[in-house]
Amino acid sequence: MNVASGQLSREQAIRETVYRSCMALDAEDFSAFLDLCAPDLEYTVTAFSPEIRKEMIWLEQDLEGMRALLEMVPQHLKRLGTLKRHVSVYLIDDGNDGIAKVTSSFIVTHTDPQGRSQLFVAGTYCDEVDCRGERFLLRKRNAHLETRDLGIGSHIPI
Amino acid sequence: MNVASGQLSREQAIRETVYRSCMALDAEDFSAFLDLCAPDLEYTVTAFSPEIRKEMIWLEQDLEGMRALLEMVPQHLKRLGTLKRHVSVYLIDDGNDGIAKVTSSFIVTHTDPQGRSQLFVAGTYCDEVDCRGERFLLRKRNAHLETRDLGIGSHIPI
Amino acid sequence: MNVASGQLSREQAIRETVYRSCMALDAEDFSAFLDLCAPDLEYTVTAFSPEIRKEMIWLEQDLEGMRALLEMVPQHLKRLGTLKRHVSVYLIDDGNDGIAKVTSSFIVTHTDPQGRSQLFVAGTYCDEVDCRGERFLLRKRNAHLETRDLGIGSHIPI
Amino acid sequence: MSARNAEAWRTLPNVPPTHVVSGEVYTDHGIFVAEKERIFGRCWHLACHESELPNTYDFRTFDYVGTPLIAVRGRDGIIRTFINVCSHRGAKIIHEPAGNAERLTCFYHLWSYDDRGACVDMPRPEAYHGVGLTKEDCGLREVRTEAFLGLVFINMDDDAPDLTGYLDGALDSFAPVLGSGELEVFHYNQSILHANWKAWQETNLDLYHEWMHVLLRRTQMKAASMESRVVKALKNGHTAAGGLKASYEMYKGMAKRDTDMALPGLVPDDFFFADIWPNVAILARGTAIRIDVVIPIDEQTMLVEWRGLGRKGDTAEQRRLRMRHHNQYWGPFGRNVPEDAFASEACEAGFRGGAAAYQILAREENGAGQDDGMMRAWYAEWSRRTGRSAAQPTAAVAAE
Amino acid sequence: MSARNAEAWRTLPNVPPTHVVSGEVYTDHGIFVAEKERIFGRCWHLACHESELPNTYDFRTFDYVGTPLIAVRGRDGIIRTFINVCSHRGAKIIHEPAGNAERLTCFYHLWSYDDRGACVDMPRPEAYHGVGLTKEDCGLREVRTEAFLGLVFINMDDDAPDLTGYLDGALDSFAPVLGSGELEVFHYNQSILHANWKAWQETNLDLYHEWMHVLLRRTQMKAASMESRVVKALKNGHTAAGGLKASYEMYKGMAKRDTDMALPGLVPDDFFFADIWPNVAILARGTAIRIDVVIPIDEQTMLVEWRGLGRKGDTAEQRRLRMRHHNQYWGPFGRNVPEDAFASEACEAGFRGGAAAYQILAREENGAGQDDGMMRAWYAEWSRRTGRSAAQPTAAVAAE
Amino acid sequence: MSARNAEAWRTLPNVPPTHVVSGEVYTDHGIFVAEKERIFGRCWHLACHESELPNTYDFRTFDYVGTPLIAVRGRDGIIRTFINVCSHRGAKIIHEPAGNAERLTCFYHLWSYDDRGACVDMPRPEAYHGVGLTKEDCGLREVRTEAFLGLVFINMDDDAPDLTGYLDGALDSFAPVLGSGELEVFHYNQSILHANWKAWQETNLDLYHEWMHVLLRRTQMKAASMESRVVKALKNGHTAAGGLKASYEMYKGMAKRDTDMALPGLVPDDFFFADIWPNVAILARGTAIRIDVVIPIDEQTMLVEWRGLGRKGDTAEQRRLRMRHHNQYWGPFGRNVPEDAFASEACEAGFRGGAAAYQILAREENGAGQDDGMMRAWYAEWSRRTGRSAAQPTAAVAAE
Ligand code: FES
Ligand code: FES
Ligand code: FES
Ligand SMILES: [Fe+3]
Ligand SMILES: [Fe+3]
Ligand SMILES: [Fe+3]
Repeated sequence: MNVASGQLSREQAIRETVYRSCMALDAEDFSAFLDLCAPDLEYTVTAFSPEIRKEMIWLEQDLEGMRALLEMVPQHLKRLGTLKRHVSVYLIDDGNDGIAKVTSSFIVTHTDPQGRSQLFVAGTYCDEVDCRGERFLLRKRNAHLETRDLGIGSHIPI
Repeated sequence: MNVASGQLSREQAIRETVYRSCMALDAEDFSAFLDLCAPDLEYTVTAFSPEIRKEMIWLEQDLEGMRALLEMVPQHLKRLGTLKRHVSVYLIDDGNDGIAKVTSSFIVTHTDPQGRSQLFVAGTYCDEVDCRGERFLLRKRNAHLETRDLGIGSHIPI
Repeated sequence: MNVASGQLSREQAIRETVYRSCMALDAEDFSAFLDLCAPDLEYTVTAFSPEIRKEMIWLEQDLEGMRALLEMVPQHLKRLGTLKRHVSVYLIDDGNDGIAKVTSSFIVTHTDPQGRSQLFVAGTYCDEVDCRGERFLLRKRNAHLETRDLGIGSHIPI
Repeated sequence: MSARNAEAWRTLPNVPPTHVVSGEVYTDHGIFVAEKERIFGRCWHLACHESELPNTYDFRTFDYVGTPLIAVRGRDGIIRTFINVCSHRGAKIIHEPAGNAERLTCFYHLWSYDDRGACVDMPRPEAYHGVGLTKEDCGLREVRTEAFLGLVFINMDDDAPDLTGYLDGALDSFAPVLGSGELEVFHYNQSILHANWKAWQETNLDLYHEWMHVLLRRTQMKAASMESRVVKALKNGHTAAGGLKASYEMYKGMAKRDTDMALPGLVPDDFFFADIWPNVAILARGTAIRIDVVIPIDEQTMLVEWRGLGRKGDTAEQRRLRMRHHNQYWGPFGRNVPEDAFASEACEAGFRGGAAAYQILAREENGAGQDDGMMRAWYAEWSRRTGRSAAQPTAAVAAE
Repeated sequence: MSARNAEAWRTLPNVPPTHVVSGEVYTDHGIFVAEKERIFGRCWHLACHESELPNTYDFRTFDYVGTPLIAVRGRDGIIRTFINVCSHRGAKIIHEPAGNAERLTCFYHLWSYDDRGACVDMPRPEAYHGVGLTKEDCGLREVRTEAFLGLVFINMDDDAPDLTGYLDGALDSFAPVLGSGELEVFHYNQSILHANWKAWQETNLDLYHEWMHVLLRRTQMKAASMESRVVKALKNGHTAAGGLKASYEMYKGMAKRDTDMALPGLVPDDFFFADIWPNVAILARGTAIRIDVVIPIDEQTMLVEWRGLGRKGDTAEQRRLRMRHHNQYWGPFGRNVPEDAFASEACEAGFRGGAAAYQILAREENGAGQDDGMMRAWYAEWSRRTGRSAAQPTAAVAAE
Repeated sequence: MSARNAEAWRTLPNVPPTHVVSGEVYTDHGIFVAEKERIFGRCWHLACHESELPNTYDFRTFDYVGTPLIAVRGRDGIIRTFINVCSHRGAKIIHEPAGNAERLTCFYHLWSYDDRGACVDMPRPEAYHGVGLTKEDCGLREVRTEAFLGLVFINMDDDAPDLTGYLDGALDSFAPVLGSGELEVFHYNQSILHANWKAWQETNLDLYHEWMHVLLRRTQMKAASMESRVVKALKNGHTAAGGLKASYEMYKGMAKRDTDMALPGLVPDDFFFADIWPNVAILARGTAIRIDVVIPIDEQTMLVEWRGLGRKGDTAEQRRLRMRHHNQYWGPFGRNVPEDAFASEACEAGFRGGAAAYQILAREENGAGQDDGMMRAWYAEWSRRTGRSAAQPTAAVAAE
């Protein structure tokens, strides 16, 4: 057991940046989420349509856009129940420039108000974590969805 | 590749304590599970009811209670098939006191006797791992469930 | 934050070998998959039948067998849509012989051509990663399936 | 005779018709339709406990056999229930299980209803004036609501007899505890079970099935004599059982329950229960009360709601212990209720495809021990309500 | 009057029968069967946009009310549609949503069809000669296909009037943009929604529901006067609305749309739409067009397809911006369409179990503002096609 | 003629009515009900192989068209089958797929049955004496069970002719291998497939479909001449095919099978099969035997069970190789069976919504090559059993 207590490895700190961002969205704690984001955030949700054979960008926001969007969520009529992002960080490409490219696999489950859960979306996150500051920050996320039928959709980004 | 072969990082050892506890419950190998638990174990399963707007504790056991409960499982009429806890350790807060607080996301699948699997429960583990001894031990677990409709329920803790 | 930028821990490198192999199969990028395999690859898919109370080997291939099998996939009439292996590495037993035994939990989701996803298979990988060379390679995999009803089955190994 | 052939298997046993129930009551679609109309359309149904709506404008929503309902505590303190559906274009109005709202505002076009179900606002109402429609025409559908001992019941039938007459004393044994005003719901969960709804009621009415539960074999069967039990068939199909005791310490890992945890009017090792026809069971162990409500979804699927009631004034420590008392028997991870749920689904598996022809309710123990009298009483009321013999339910149907 | 009792709730309001629609149109199985036959078996259906089949031998497959279809662009450039089912043993032939194939070869026994639907090859055909069967007998079933303004329509009824007559000018307002030849589909998604298919059309026809959308309350309701709106009932049940405007910058996080992003013939803040009976809506905002097509699956389930159309010649940057314009309102993560989907499912929840008796379509604003005229026109055609009054649809059915 | 219009598509081809099967046989509910009663209620059904119950008191449970069954090897070594449902209150008794139990004890009230189906114990039985009920009245329902060549068949019809007469020599070609006493089941899996149950049988009866399998195109089509094949229609709807060969080494990654792996009475490159009406196929390749059993769930859903049989005395190495031989063709990750399953579901997709009107079974090759004779024979028996013409199955139904 070669790492002393009380220390977080850099790799784990990178992973936790990704995981915390998902936990914040799960909890709909948007200010916690925004607090984890770098000022130059680029957030996209994409999917490929085999019907029209084209890649689609279903959501694209920078930090200000994300802030505005999340601020308005409570005024919208949104999907009932809760979403839970179940993520596994796969690859960490920790570049010499202090930016780590992180690839993760995710499954999102939806639990309805009656407490019944089902698989909602499966996909892959391709993220960048900015490791240059005191705190590691989410700088870029592409959520690429396998699932394209989202039922009534979602006001909250995946 | 900076870590020598044959060594397990402290972080991974912490993770493995969580994972092994789940594998033991999956296998219904209760003695293996109990062997991973610290003497001061606190195990709770909780859920929030939006119907009565209250947090509920659905199961609460210390080590002796857990031992008694698991010992009696074979005499009960329990859910058929197998459960599989699919866990991803998210956060490791490795305190200076030798106690690591570990947060994990989990999905449990149920496979019926005919071999068909479905999502059973989604939730979050908030664990404490005692890292002070030769072996790391599970000292505290709160399994907080998103899913509240568990069908016929379960004699084995999640 | 005790690990310098730009370095990948040995443990993470082991994990990534497992994860990359799954991502390559997800993408049906078979040459990428084979490129991750050691020359002495042993790949098995197993399941236990409670009906006949026997362990079954549903697929068994060495590297050449796997190459031949994957090469022929495009000529077969295979399941539509995409599979996504959602994996969490649990245990890393990094032996002194340069072979790491890795245990992972997995859930595979299937997304049909209309973009609807569902749980396809749950199971456990017991892998061996050969860490002796420049690149870490998958040397052994046993995919043990909990799920035994695979619908129409799969031409691509899980 | 040992095993039976097809003909013998299908032949009703030579017992009184009151002592046998055909498998068709689980599976026949016509029976299910009749149950929805004649039973669930006319009987009082336990919607919730008043502690779920402690404050003015608190609401609870729930689905009752396909009808979305909402119970609201009005500014006068009275709980009223409405069909939770908008008068305008039929949308379900409120979607949260519980909350607080002075006005119920439909999300779709913002029509708004007050705590009496009156439509009090709509955007641009003048467009309806051409055809003479005003908000006065657009009130919600109110559903009869009456409370008894803190239990809030509803009835879809505007002409049904009132609740007190319907219950007719069936909850007398619960009056001290339920009527104490000191109780609140601390536990709620619900499950879809894959069985006909009556299978759940049977688990509650069938004393003989304590053989299934290792927990009851240890804590209950010897805690009091079989002879001291009292099984009663009451009016309107209701039933009750008493004279049972529990020795909790007989099951490893459980402990005797202390007197200071007892609920008002109860002693810790008491166990008694009542069944309110058609779909409610109330069980009292000394330190916690469980209430089951079952609703059919289709012939082979039901929704069961479980509530746990305890003392409002519990300290945090007491509440934690009370949850444990409740849940070690009755929670989703309890030792008992999951077995009952298993049994319900196992009976469904027997009846669904017609493999089982009937079930036998022929135990006679003079209203003590493990007498099947409660089940027979329940099915007698079922026969009266549906106009069908439970033994031969598709033979002929009596008019109402 | 405030709340209503059961009888008052079930009584149709005192408005013209054209102004009220019974809940039965959502739930009655006989009505659903009639809709499949009389509506979906006879009306023109928008299958795809011609840009989805840009090249010779490109194909698109889709399911139309249970029938697998395939549209193919032939070597003559003409798009034809066939039932995507093999003449031999009935297998669905092509399983990918889109692709390119000179011949459609059935995977099962390798029978092969050309771009005209002729069976041009089968292995070992001589085994059929004994009974006189040859590949000439084995062509695919061709389904009538006509294109208008780039929209490819099909009709299962070989005797239906032609497409131009059917549309009868309903798409006139779209002619400049759709007829420009400069458009292509850049967005496609589909969802199963748990509601009767008509609930989706209602969201598109109901101007009054802009109250639901905070986005429309901010960007649309004050962008132009209610009086300037024009709501039109056209021939054959089609409808159209115009005179709407959008002030995009009024919603935080959105921006005014620049003129250089406008599609041919449109200005950026334009908003108008047309509804092609029975199941298509086409909506034009200045910089993107949305097309909805809805198909029933059963009484309480539908499939909705959403397409987004933009300019073929977009730069990468323009395309990215256009996707954003489209998706911020209309994508699966948009602010509007998920609310419409929510509303559809909420109405279904009201009607499914019979809780809601009817919906009111009684707004009269002289064809402006938030007049319900489009919905009334849609149901008038529904009545004509099904031979049933929408207010009392199970009362009596007119012969065709 | 190339493509066809609606009328031509629906018109039956000009071939004998024996050579065409209407799509209605897949979709009509009345036909499904008739199949359950007239076919599955009366024919012998392969429940398991005797090696699945090697020891006294071994049991196997399974579901047969909605009826839970349990096969038990009694203390006399004989396998008997019972409805796995309790005589008391109808619960399914045993829930594990396989096990060993001297007595079958129902979990619910602990009634207990012996290996002959006699009820031998119940708690507190005296409570039934008042109405004269004793455990002697409460035996299980025994279902007729007969074994042939190690195959255990059951029949729900107490009056059906016996198994030997039913099979009438159809398994003669399998007698050496199945009758050797040296076989055991080493592979079992089951899947729900989304297709009518007959679609699975069709994949097994249709020789022409080897064109679908690249594996068969390589290893089978040229391994022996088409003329050397023998396709036989036997009594009672059974069929058999022989004269096929396999050149395994022709598929990359596979190898010639060695003689020492051959099962008793077989040579390694042999391939022949028999189909036992209505729902069993037995396929022998030299080193492994596959047995399929298909059971309908509803019109559009089936359960298929696949077994693999090998030599009991295999070394571990031989067993591993035998599993490979079996699974490379036939396992869930095999090259062949997943394609057959795909095909079944693709035909269902064609028939389900009525898109396909019929299928053509008109290949005549003098009982060799790729003759459709086996399918025609199968449907001839289907017509005889159901009293319906397969070509026009809803036209008129013959009495039994
Ligand atoms: S449906 Fe409720 S306001 Fe219109
Ligand atoms: S079903 Fe298409 S070729 Fe036979
Ligand atoms: S149901 Fe089997 S013992 Fe009662
Ligand atoms: Fe019980
Ligand atoms: Fe809208
Ligand atoms: Fe095949």
